[in-house]
Amino acid sequence: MEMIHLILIIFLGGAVLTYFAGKVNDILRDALFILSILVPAILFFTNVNPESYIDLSIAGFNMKWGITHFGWIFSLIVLGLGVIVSFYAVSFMKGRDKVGSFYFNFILSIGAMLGILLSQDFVSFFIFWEIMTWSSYLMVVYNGNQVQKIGIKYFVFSAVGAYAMLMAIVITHSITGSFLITDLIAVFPQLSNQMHILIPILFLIGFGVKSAMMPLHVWAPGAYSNTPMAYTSVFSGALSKMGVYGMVLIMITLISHIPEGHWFREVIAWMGAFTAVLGTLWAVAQDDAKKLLAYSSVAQLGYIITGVAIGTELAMLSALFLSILHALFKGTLFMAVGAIEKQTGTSNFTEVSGLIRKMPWTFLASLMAIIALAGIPPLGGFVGKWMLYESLINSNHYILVIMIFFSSTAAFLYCYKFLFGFFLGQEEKEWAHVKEAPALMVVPMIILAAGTFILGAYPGLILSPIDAGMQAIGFEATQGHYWEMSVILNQWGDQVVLQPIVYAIFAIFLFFFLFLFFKSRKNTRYVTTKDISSSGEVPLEHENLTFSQNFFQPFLRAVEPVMRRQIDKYYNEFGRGLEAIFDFGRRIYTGNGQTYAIYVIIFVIILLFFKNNLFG
Amino acid sequence: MDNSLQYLEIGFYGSAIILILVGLYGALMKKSLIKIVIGLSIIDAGLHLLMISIGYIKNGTAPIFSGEDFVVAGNMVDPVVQALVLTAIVIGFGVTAVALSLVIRLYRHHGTLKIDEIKNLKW
Amino acid sequence: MVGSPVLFIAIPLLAAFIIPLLGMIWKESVRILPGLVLVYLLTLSINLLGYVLDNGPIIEIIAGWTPPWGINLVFSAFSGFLVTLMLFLGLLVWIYSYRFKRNVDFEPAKKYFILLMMLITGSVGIVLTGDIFNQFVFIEIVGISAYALTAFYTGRDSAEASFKYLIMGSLSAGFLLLAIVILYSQLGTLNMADIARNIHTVKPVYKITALIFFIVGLGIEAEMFPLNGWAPDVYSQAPGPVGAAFAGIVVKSGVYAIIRIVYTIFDIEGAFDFLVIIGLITLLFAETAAIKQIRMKRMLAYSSIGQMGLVLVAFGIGTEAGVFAALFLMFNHAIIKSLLFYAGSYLVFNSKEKYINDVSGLGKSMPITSFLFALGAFAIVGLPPFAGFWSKLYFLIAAADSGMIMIIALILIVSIVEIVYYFRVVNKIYFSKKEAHVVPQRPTFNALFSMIVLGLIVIIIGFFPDLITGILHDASRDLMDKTDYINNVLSITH
Amino acid sequence: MEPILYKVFGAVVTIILAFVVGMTYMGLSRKITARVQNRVGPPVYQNFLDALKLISKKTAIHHGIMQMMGPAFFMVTSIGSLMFIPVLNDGRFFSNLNFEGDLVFLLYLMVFGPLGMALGAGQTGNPNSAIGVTRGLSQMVGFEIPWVMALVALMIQYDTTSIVGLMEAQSASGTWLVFSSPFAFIAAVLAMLGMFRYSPFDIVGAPTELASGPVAENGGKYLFTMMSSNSIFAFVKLTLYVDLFLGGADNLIELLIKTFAIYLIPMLYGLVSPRYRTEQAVRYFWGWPLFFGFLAIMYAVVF
Amino acid sequence: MMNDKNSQKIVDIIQNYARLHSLFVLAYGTGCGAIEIPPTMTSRYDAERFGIRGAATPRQADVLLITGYLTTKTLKRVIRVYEQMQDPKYVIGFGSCTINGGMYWDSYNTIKVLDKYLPVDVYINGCMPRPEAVIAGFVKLQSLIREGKAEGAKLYKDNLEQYRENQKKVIPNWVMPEYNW
Repeated sequence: MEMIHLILIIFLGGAVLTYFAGKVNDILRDALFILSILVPAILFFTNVNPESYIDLSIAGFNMKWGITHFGWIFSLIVLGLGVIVSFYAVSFMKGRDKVGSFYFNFILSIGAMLGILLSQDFVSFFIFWEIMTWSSYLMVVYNGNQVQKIGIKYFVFSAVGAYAMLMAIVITHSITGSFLITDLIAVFPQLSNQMHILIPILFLIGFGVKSAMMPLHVWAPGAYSNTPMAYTSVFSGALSKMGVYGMVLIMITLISHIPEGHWFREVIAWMGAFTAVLGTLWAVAQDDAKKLLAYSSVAQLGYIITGVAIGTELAMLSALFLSILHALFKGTLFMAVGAIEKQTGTSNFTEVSGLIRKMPWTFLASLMAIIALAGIPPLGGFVGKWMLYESLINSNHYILVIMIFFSSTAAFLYCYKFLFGFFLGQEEKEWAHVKEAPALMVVPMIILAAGTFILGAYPGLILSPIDAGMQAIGFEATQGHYWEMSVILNQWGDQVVLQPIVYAIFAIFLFFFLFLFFKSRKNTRYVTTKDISSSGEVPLEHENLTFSQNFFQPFLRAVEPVMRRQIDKYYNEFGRGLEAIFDFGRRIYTGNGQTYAIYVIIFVIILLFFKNNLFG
Repeated sequence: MDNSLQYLEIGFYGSAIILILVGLYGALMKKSLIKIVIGLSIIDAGLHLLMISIGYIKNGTAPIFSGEDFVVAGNMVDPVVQALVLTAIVIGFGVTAVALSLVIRLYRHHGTLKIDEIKNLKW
Repeated sequence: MVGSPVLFIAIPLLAAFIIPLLGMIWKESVRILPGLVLVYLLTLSINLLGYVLDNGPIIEIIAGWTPPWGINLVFSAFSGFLVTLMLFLGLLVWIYSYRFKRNVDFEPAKKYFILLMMLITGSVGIVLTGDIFNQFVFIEIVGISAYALTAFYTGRDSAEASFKYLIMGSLSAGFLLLAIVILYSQLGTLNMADIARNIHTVKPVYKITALIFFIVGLGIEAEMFPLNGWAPDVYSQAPGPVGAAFAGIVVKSGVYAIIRIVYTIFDIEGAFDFLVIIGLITLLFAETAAIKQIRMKRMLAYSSIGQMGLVLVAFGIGTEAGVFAALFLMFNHAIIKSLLFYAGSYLVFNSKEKYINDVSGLGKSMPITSFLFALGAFAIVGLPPFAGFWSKLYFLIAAADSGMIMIIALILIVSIVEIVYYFRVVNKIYFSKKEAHVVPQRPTFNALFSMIVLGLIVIIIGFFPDLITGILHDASRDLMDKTDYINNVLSITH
Repeated sequence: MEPILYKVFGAVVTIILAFVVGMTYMGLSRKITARVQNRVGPPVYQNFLDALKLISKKTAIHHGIMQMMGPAFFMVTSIGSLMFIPVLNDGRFFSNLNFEGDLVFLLYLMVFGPLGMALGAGQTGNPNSAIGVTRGLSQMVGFEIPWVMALVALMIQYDTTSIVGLMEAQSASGTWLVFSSPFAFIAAVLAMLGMFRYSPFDIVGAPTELASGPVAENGGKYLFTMMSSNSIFAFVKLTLYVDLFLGGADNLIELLIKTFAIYLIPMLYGLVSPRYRTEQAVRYFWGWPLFFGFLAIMYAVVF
Repeated sequence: MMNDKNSQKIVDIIQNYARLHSLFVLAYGTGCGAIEIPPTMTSRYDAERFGIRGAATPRQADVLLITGYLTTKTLKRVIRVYEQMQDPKYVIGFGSCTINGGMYWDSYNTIKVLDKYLPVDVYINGCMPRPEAVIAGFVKLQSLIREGKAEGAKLYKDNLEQYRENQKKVIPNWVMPEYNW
């Protein structure tokens, strides 16, 4: 048996077995759950060689499975994040009901994502895509609140995307007679103009939905925030990257071969930038951490999409680097929110505050992730952002630079809100009992957060596989010095040397911190956050002095004209209008048997009347 | 062609069509269930008449072979349509019977025979 | 060759008459006998199908009259496949309704099984016969037994539904008769093959008028818009298994009849386009009506109508790939819709109004039924790795190869509507609070068995579609080859 | 490659220079403000006294670890960004790390400080601090945009993102960027008004309304660290402006003159301005400064 | 080294020099005296030339300026503010009311002698004291600091129980964190 088959079968069988093991024994179930992600991951990284394929045929469709160097980058995200989060999930799900179905969907979606990366033909690509979609859908509705709204919205948008993709696939097949991705890429330049536009647009819709691109993003906030946080890490970190993967693989390779490609790139890049800006603004306005992170994910994917669309070497490097990094820090943050929610029972900033002393490790992980998210050196986020800016400037997209920078700056607002809302501020008595999350939850967070740090100092670790992957999809090999040292360089030869920066900054930082801390520890004591200067008043225990309502109200007032127009509303109106039309349409079934009989006669008369048009 | 026979033929077809139209009127316009059933039966009757008329040949003999009386095949009326009509009549009878039993059920259930008032199931 | 196609008609018809007699002796026999009959017929049809696939179609002549004069039965790959499918579904209906409720009285059971046998007789007859008037007779048999089965429960509005069905059915029967008369008056024959051979000699006016009357006459059974007003009422009022039988058996025979008429008998190209158009309209109206339904079975009914519209579109493509896709769609629809009806009827079993809301939160108390319903929902909207996906894919490929891009887009949009209403129900089942007044009804063992069989088929075909594609290819090739059909039938001598 | 000790020594001298200059400028600003208000004002070295006092004051309490880390973050940022700024043209002694970073890097490094301060302020639990922080961050989003636009315009004009590169370009062409791309300068200067947080953009730490905002809970060493970081940071910003727009400085005297000239702009503007509310401030930055920013970019693209 | 007396003395001198030239004043505007603070700080009298400037919060302040009478109600806040200030810290009693109650000598809800409750380093008498007097008071405080005699905070720490006793006499609902610098 081929290793790829084995891996996929372990995923599938593991999912089913884990589900049924839950009926027998909880520990067995947990162990099976971790194993059925861990084992395939190990098998995959040890035994599957990139660029070696197997052919098989199902139902008359020729399929080709195997991983490209390019897909390998994403498999790193999927499996890496999957394995780490699976440990977290065991602890997160302890004591909840329907754990079995959670594990089932978890394993299945990880397997499906790997399947997407493995499939080199459209049929299996689509199959895995849909499995991924419905398994993640079942996660979205897992909690059972607002399923009819959020769940259906997610699935409808996913279906729109998937069907657009399916349409492109069948059109492709009708033209090329083949489902292999390489065949489409080979044939594409010779197609008609109409197809040059139609096929990329359809694929764009398909992948744009999953990667939450601007007009198609409305499902994301609800879906991300409604999913159990253990899965949202994967959802936002890995699953949305499948859209990016597809976009790079198909969009960029396709449209780089056609004359109209330039315009496509522009449009997508602009959409990505708008996604980033609006996503950020909306994130700033949220009071719920899950929603905030969800919008933030939308915005971050906006950067990635922009990078992908620009499509120069550096831009692509940055997009892929950011993809990996986004998986790291957003995984951490969602896990942190999950830990907080598990410990306190809420994820709302207006309710929780001052957890820093209760959950210091969670705070540390969040802090590092936030710094990475904000793109502040020395953590990895900066490297990605830097490459993005450089590539945008080098490719003359000046306005996009401004937009991305704006969104990146405005991101500080919600970054601060996240840290302040949960960890800083008043320590209320209500949360005095809160304890640090179990080690099984904290350690994965710390591992991921440490990953952002390592990538900040040594981006070369990940940039070299990325470069190999990019060569696989037709980019030229980048010069070696991108990663030999941790120097990053733009096309003008301006450079940023990372290691000395990191060391220097940390040396200074440590010095000052130690200076302040040890110098004053002898005669410094901790006072509670009630002990503040508030006009001489002594705030009592029950008096809540936390500032968390209308947090960025002045800023939001300033950007109010932009925020007022919600795409969501238009979609809702559209949906409601459609349903009204549908409702009108079904009134044709009046319920009166005689009317139906009259329909028969009318039908006959119409047919007879138009018989020459119809049958002539 | 004999005039009277032509008129007869027109009479056959005409009355068949008139019957069908009358039946349609009854089935589509009348509000009473019973009348609708009657209308359907009249349509059936019209159709049967139409079929018979198609098989009719002037001066034809009955398509019956009995004993040694050998009849020229070309001169007998089409036996097939007659067989069809017989079958159709039987079927029509069955349908009418089911329809009438349903009417009884409907009347018991709804207390009315007006089809306008029997529309619990709609949309 | 192990048996004759005529047995498919004779045995169940006979069984229908024997059941009451046998019931006088041994009451349990009214339930067991149909099962035996169906098992026998199913094995027979599978055997015959195997034979047919190797050796070409079996033409059975009734009463020694050779075509074109006598009635003949044609058991080809196409019709044989459909017959096998119908009998299989019939068997499942029997298993399912063997003990639908925990205690069923003798009298209703007797009537029920008599009517079911007649229904299967008629449906199988429609598919097998090679004579248009014979087909008319079978349609009427199906009709009468269907009216009666619809009105089976006296407590509901079933008589109303049945009466609507009856009005439309009789009217359409009239048109069917007219169509037969027209053809007969022009060609003097009732044999399909003979008509097909000589149809080009008929004047277009007659030909087209006859086709129209055929379409109207058969469209009722095939749930074609706007002739499908009866369907939602009937599905919602008939007993659960009967709904499944309608969707799986009756409608299939109706579609078969139309397809036979369009593909084999007539040579009018416009009919294919007409099928596409009318299929699309059917699909559109049905799916959009389904989304606003508040009653479970009406929703399933509209969905069923929509699926038949899709099948008609697939047949309207007119290529072999299209026929293949259509057959696959029919197969999947039969399997999945039966599963949905089976599971759905138990979900709303104790609810008087059969509201969709009443299924809320039943995922806990009825885990297997709920799971199977969800499975069916996932499959019918075409999610891989379930059976429905492959048929949809084949259909889209066939349509795309014929250049119907806008139609693909339309159908995919409608599919999204379908997703919405099915997923709403699934969400309700699993993720909503239980309605206080609903008493969950655990399915009986036999019902569960039939559901699980269907569920397994859905999954197995989803993973291994190759199991079914071979025979579908043969069947579609068989339907496409018109001259072969004519030659096969007309070359028969004693 | 110079020996590492030479580098370290240079860095220490740079830091001390920045501290002294920054503190002196702040003292000067107090003096000038006093003179403008027809007062005598404190001595120029007043800020050093303040700093000395603050460091000698007891810091007996803390509200948690972030309160200590916040000022430390700020200091790291100030010193860190100082390291990447070329203080003098061709000044090897002051060169530090400035060949190893670029403008984008600096931009991001420079926002780390406010964020760190904000975290420190958040830990104290004083609602006034948090309110001040939200105002500050909002304003930051406001002024960063024209500032970045100005920088992008410069980058386009000379095809480099390196500060050293820009300085070399200026000395090669012989004209300062303030003349060769005036709109960028205008946009940058308008952004600078917000950056220095003088009036009218001083609502962040409104003393009576917010009890001095983010620093409300910080006295003693915390305040000292912030104050000194602030003065170093001021020096960083001024030097950056000088490097970018005024062709850098060849010696320290020139540096002092140029930086002070730049420093006068926000200070004097502040003296005659009332205070903006936050949203007014944000909208202010998205008005004319943004317009000039666009103009600058267009100018850079066209020429 | 640091324990060496001489070097400690030098450090003290430097520190005291810095302290006395950099007085951050928290003006607790309790009474009518607050009206005299603005002229003191602004152009006419310009206290900033002595390094005196306002502080917004007690955490940053060196001098607590009690401007006028203190009611029993505000006393608690004033004590709280004083206790929140960091060492070294000084109190200036401003106006007659802080000395002996002034014109409120027989008021039922005004405290008469501030020194009973907080250790006052410098009194400025007058009703109202003019800005010149205020500045004179500050200069006095500066000279006290220079001489190392402004030891109010130490006094307060040493005699905390006595002060507490006095404070609790006038403040019935005593809810206050412990003072343990």
